[in-house]
Amino acid sequence: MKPRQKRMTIILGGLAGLGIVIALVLNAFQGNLVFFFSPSQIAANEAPEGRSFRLGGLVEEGSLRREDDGLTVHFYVTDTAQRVPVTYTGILPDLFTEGQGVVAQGKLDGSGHFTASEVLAKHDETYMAPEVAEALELAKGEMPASSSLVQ
Amino acid sequence: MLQVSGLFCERGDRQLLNGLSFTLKPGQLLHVRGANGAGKTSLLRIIAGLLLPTAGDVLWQGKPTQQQREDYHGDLLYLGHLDGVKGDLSCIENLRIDNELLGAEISEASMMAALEKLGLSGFEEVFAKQLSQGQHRRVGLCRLLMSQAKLWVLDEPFNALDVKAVGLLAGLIEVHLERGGMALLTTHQDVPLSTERVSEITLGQV
Amino acid sequence: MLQVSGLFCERGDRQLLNGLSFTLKPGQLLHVRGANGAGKTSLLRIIAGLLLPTAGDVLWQGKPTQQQREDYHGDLLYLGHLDGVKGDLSCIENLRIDNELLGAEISEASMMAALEKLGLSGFEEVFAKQLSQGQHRRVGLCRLLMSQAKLWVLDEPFNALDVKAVGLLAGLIEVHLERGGMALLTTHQDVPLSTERVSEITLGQV
Amino acid sequence: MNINWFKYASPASFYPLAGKMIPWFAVPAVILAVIGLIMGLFILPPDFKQGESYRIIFIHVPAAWMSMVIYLAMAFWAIIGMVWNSRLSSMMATALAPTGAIFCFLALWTGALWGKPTWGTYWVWDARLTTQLILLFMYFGYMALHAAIEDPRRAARASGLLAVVGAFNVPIIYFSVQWWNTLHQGASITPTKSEMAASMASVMLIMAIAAWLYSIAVTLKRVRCEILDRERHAAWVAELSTEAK
Amino acid sequence: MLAIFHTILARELTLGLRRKADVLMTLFFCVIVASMFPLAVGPEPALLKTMGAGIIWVAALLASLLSLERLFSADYIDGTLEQMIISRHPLALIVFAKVVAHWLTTGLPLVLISPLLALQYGLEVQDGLVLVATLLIGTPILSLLGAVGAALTLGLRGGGVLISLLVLPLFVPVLIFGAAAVDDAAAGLVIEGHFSLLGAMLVSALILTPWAVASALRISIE
Amino acid sequence: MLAIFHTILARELTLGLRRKADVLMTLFFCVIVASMFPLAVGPEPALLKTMGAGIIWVAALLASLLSLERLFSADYIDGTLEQMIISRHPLALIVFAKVVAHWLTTGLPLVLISPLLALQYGLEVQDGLVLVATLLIGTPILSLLGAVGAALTLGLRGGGVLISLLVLPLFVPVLIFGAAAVDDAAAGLVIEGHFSLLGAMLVSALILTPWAVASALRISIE
Ligand code: HEM
Ligand SMILES: Nc1ncnc2c1ncn2[C@@H]1O[C@H](COP(=O)(O)OP(=O)(O)OP(=O)(O)O)[C@@H](O)[C@H]1O
Ligand SMILES: Nc1ncnc2c1ncn2[C@@H]1O[C@H](COP(=O)(O)OP(=O)(O)OP(=O)(O)O)[C@@H](O)[C@H]1O
Ligand SMILES: [Mg+2]
Ligand SMILES: [Mg+2]
Repeated sequence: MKPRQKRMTIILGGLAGLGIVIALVLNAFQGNLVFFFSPSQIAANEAPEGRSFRLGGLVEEGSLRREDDGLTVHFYVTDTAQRVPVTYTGILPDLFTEGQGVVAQGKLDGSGHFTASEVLAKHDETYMAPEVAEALELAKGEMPASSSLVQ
Repeated sequence: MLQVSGLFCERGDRQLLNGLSFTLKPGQLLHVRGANGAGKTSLLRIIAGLLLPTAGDVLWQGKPTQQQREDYHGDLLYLGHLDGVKGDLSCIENLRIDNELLGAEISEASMMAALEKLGLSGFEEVFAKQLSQGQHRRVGLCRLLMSQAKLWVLDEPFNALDVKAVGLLAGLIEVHLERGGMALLTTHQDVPLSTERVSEITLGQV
Repeated sequence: MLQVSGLFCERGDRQLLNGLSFTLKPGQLLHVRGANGAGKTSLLRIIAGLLLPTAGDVLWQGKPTQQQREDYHGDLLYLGHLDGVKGDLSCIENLRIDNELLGAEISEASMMAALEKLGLSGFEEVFAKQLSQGQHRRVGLCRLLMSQAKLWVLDEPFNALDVKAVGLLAGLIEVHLERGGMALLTTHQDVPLSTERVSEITLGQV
Repeated sequence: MNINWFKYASPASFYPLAGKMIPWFAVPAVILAVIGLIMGLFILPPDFKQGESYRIIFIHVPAAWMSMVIYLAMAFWAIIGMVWNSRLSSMMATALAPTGAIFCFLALWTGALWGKPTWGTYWVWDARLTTQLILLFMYFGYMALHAAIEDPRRAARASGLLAVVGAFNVPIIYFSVQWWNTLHQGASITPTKSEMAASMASVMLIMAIAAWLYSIAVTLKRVRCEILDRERHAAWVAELSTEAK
Repeated sequence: MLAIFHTILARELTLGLRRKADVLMTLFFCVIVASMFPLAVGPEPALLKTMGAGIIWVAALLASLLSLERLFSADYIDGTLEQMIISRHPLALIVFAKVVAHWLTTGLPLVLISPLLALQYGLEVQDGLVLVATLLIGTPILSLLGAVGAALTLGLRGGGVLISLLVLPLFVPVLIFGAAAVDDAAAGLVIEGHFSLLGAMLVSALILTPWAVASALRISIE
Repeated sequence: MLAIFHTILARELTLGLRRKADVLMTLFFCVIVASMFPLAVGPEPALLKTMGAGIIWVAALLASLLSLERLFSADYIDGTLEQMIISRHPLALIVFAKVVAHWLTTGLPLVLISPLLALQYGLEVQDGLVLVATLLIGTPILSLLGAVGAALTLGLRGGGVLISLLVLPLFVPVLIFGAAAVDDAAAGLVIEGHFSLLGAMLVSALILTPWAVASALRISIE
C-alpha cells in the first residue's frame, strides 16, 4: 500500500469505529442502567424479584405511620403515577419527611410489599431560603419543585 | 546519506553532545571514539531513533528521520549493548523473527547458512539462553548477514566475541562498505579495518 | 592454594570439561582460553561454587569448597558476565553493600577513593542504571580495590572498558599477584600482563 | 502581534512573568474566598429543607468543579506538550496535578460529610460518587507515575500520555447524573437554568471564581519550582542564583 | 502488514505455550482465587450465589493484572523491544499482535473456564452464559487497557504495584458493567444496555490503545 | 552477623522506599482492590459487612502476592544475587533480611490501613481490632512462605503466575484462620484457637523458611 492509501485506510477505519461506538452508546442509553427503580417500573414488572434492589420516589403525603417501638415505620413511595408500600426498621435520615425524595434498599415480597433494609433521603437540585419557600408554597399551594425528582 | 546537524544531548545533568554535526556518505565508516561515559551509546541511540536529542536533527536522504520513521527504519540496522535475542526461543526461531522485523524476506536455508557462518551450526534448535555469552551475541550478529539495510549502527559489536569471530565481523563490515553501505561503530578495541574508508570522531571527555 | 581435580561438566548435551585438573599457587594467574562456548564461564562458575560439576572436586587450602562454604567465600572474589551492580542504587550505596557482603570493612573514605581511582568521581550519588555500560562495569570492579580476598575469579573483566580502564585493571591484577594473591581470568583480548606469572589453559573447541 | 506568545513559551521568559502574575491571582483569590465564606457561612439564610448543613455546598461544588476542570487542563497541556514538543506546557500539566488531587479529595470529603445529614449515609456506590473516586485514583496514578521516573523529560511525556488516556472519565463524571438516575442530585446550575436562589448561586459563583484564581496562582508557583528544577543548569538560572546572592 | 502481525502473534504464542503448564497456569490462578472466597467469606449458598458473578469478574481482572507486568518487560530487558521499535513495520501493529496474544493466553482460557466457576457458585445456567458473554467482551478490554499501563511503567521500580495503580481505575467501568449484567440477568432484567456499553468500550479500546501503547513504549525505551 | 542483616535490610528498604510515593503505593493498591468489590458485588450494606473481613484478607494476600515476583528477580537479573550467594555470610540470614524488608514494605502498611478498610465495610470497632491482629500475625507468614515460591520459580518463564500457583495453596490456611477469626469474633465466639494456630504457623515459618529459601536460591542460580 502507498502511504496515502494507508493513511486513508486508517482514517476510514477510525471513523467506522467511531460510528460503531456512538451507535452502541446511544443504544445503551435506551436501555435501563439505573441506581434505583421507580414505582411505575415496579408496576410494569421491570424490577427484579426475590432480590435486593433500590426503590426511589417521593414519600407520599400523609402515608407515614410509626409503630410503637419507635423504630419501625410504614409509608408509601410514589412517583405520582404508582405507589409501593414500604416497611423499614431503623434510624431514618434527618431529611426524611413526607413529600421528600427517598431511595430505599430492600426486597419486594409476593404481595408487592417492599421491606427496606436501608433508607436514604434523596435531595433534589433546589436550594432556597425558608421564607422564599413558604412564599412560593402559599402562592402555588404545593411543595416547590417536588416533581423534579420524578421527571 | 546520513546527516547529523547541531546535535545536543543532555542526560542526567551532563551535557554529552554540544552541537555535533557530521555527514556519512555511502561506502564510509565512522568510528565513534571516546572514554567510558563519553556519550557514544547515546549518540548511536539518537541516530537510531531510540532517544530524543535535546536539540538538533538527524537527516536521512535529506529528510528528518522523525518524519519518515518507517522508511528510515527500513534502511537501518541497529545493534546495541543488548543483543535483542530472546532467550526462550531457539536460535533459528530468533532469526525467523528478525527476518520479519527487518523485512529481509530471506529463505529458511539462508538463515541456516547465516547461523553456520557464525559458527552456530548444531545450535539451531538450542534455546538462546543456553548459549554462552559470545554465542548469544553471534545470534544477534546474524542480522548483519540477513538484512539489506544501508545504514549499520553498531555499538561495541566486538564485545564478548573471540578472535575468530572478531575477524569475521570485520570482514562483514568491509563487504558492506564495498557494496556502498554506511556504518557507524563504537569499540574500545583496535579493529583490523582498511583505514581508507574509516573516519573517526572522538567524543569529549566527561 | 586452589586445586581442581578431575572436573567434568556437561551442559545441555555437550561435554564441556573432561576431567580437568590444575593447581593454582599464590602469586599465580591462570588465563583460561577458548573459543566462544568452550566452557570458560562454566568452569569459573564451578570454581566460584555457583554451578555444580557433574563430577570432580574443587579444593581450597586442601579442603573441598563445599565443606567450608563460608570460609571459602570469604577468600573469594568473583566477577562474572553480570556486574552485580544494582541499578536503582547510587554508586556509593552499591559499594557500601559490597563492602558488607565482602566482609571488607573499609571506611567510607576508602570507598570514595576506590570510586575516584576508577574514574567515577562526580558519579558517587548517581544511580547506577544511569551510567554508561563501561562505567557500570567499573562500579563492579571497585570490589577489586575493596576486597582482601586471596582468590580472584574474573570472567572477561576487560569487556566494555576503555583503553585507560583496561590498563588500570591490568595494574590491579599485577599488584594482587605480587602480594601473593591468586587469579583466574578469561578474556578474548590481549592483555598487558607480565608473562612470567601467567600460565594458560585452553578449553577444547566445541 | 504574534511575537510575544512564542517568547513567553520559553521557560526562561515565563519564569519571571509567572512570578509577576502570581500576586494578581493570589490576592483576589483570598479576598473572594473570605467574602464568599463570610456570606456563605454567616449571612445567607439556611436552606428551606436542609437547614444549615447545605452550607457545605460553598466548598463542595467549587472543589468538585475544579477537580474536573483541572484534569481536563492537564490533558490539554499534555497534548500541547506532545504535539509541539514544548517543555513549558508539559511542566504546566505536572504543576496542575497536586492541586487537582486536593480539590478532588476535598469534593469527596465534603460530599461524604454532607451525605450523612442529607442522605443518611456517608457513601453509596452510585455513578457520580464512583466516577469521582476513580478520578482521585487517576490523579494518584498520574502523580505516582511522574514520581517514579527520574528523567524529568521522560516523566513529563509518560504521565502526559496517561492524563490523555484518563481524560475520558471526566465527561462521564459530569453527565453521570443525567445518564443514570443517581442518589446524587442533578445539576442545580447549568448554562440554561438555575434551581438555586440567586443569592446562594452568586455566593457559590464567588467561591468558584476564588477556587479558579487560587488554582492558577498555585499552579504558577509550582511551575516556577518545576522550571528551576528542570533548567537548573541553564545559564539564566545560574545568573538568577548569583543575583540572589 | 499481515505477515508481521502473524509472526509476532506466533512468537508470543510460542513463548507462552512452550510448556503446557504455562497455559494451565492462569486458569489455576483464577480457579484458586475464586475458590478462596468461599473459604474467606464462609460457605452460605445464597450469599455465594449473590456474590458469584462479582467474584469471578474480580478473579478474571486480577489474573489479567498479574500477567501484565510480563507483557513488555522481558522484551525490554533482552533488547528485543528495541528491535521491534526500530523495525520497518508500524509499532502499533506489533503491539496489537502482542496484546492479542496476551488475550489468547490469559483472557480466553479464563472465558473458557468461567462456566465451571459459575457452577461452583451455584449460578443458573442462563446466568452463567451471560457471564461467559461479558467476559468474552470484557477481557480483551482489560488486555488492551492493561497494555497501556504496562508500557508506561516499563523499567520502573515497583512495576507491578504501579501498573495496578494506573490500570485499575480504568478497569473499574468494565468490571461494573460486566458484573452488573450478570446480576441483572439473574434478576430477570434487560441487559442489552450493559452489552452495548461493553461493546462500545471494546471498539474504542481497539482503535485507540495500540497507538497509545506504541507512544508509551517509545517514551519508556529512552 | 547483625551487621549484614542490618545492611541488607537497609538496602531493601532504600530500594523500596526511595521516594514517598513508593510507600503509599501498597496502601493505594489495597484501597483500590477493597473498593472494587462493592462495585462488582453490589452495594448492600449487610452483604458487605459479612464479606468485609474476607475481602480485606484477600486484598492483603494479593498485595503480598503481587510484590513477590520482585523479591529476587531483580537481583537475579543484575547479578547481585550471585554476589549474595558467594558472600562470606550465611545466605539464610541475608534472605531473612530481604523477607523482613518485604514485610515492612508490603505487609505492615496493610496492617496499618486495615482499620480504615474495616470501617469502609462497616465492621464493628472490636472486630476491626481482631482483623488488625490477625493481619499482624498473618502477613509475615505470607511473606515468608511467598519467598520460598519466589526463590523456586526464579528465572523461569511465567514466573508471576507460577509463584501464585505454588504459593496460594500454602496461603490458604492462613487466609482461612485469619478471616474466620474475625467472623467468629463478630459472632461472639472464642477466637483464642485461631490465634494459637496462626502463631504456630508464624513460628514454624520463621524457623524453616529462611533455610528453604537459601537452598532454593542456590538451585535456581545454576
Ligand atoms: C461523596 C459524596 C459526593 C461526591 C463524590 C460528589 C461529587 C460531586 C461532583 C463531581 C460534582 C460536580 C458535577 C456537577 O457540577 O454536576 C458535584 C456537584 C454537586 N454536588 Fe456533590 N458529591 C457528593 C455528595 C453530595 C451531597 C451529599 C450533596 C447534597 C445533597 C451534593 C450536592 C451537590 C451539588 C448541589 C452540586 C452542584 C451541582 C450543579 O449545580 O452543577 N453532593 N458533586
Ligand atoms: N544454562 C545453560 N544450559 C545449558 N547449556 C548451557 C547453559 N549455559 C551454557 N551452556 C552451554 O555451555 C557451553 C559453554 O558455555 P560457557 O558460557 O561456559 O562458554 P564460554 O567459554 O564462557 O563462552 P564465551 O566466550 O562465549 O563466554 C555452551 O556451548 C553453551 O551452549
Ligand atoms: N538512562 C540514563 N539516564 C541518565 N543519564 C544517563 C543514562 N544513560 C546514560 N547516561 C549518562 O550519559 C553518559 C554517556 O552514556 P553513554 O552510554 O552514551 O556512554 P558511552 O560513551 O556509550 O560509554 P561506554 O563506553 O561505557 O559504553 C554517562 O555519563 C551516563 O552517566
Ligand atoms: Mg556505550
Ligand atoms: Mg563466558
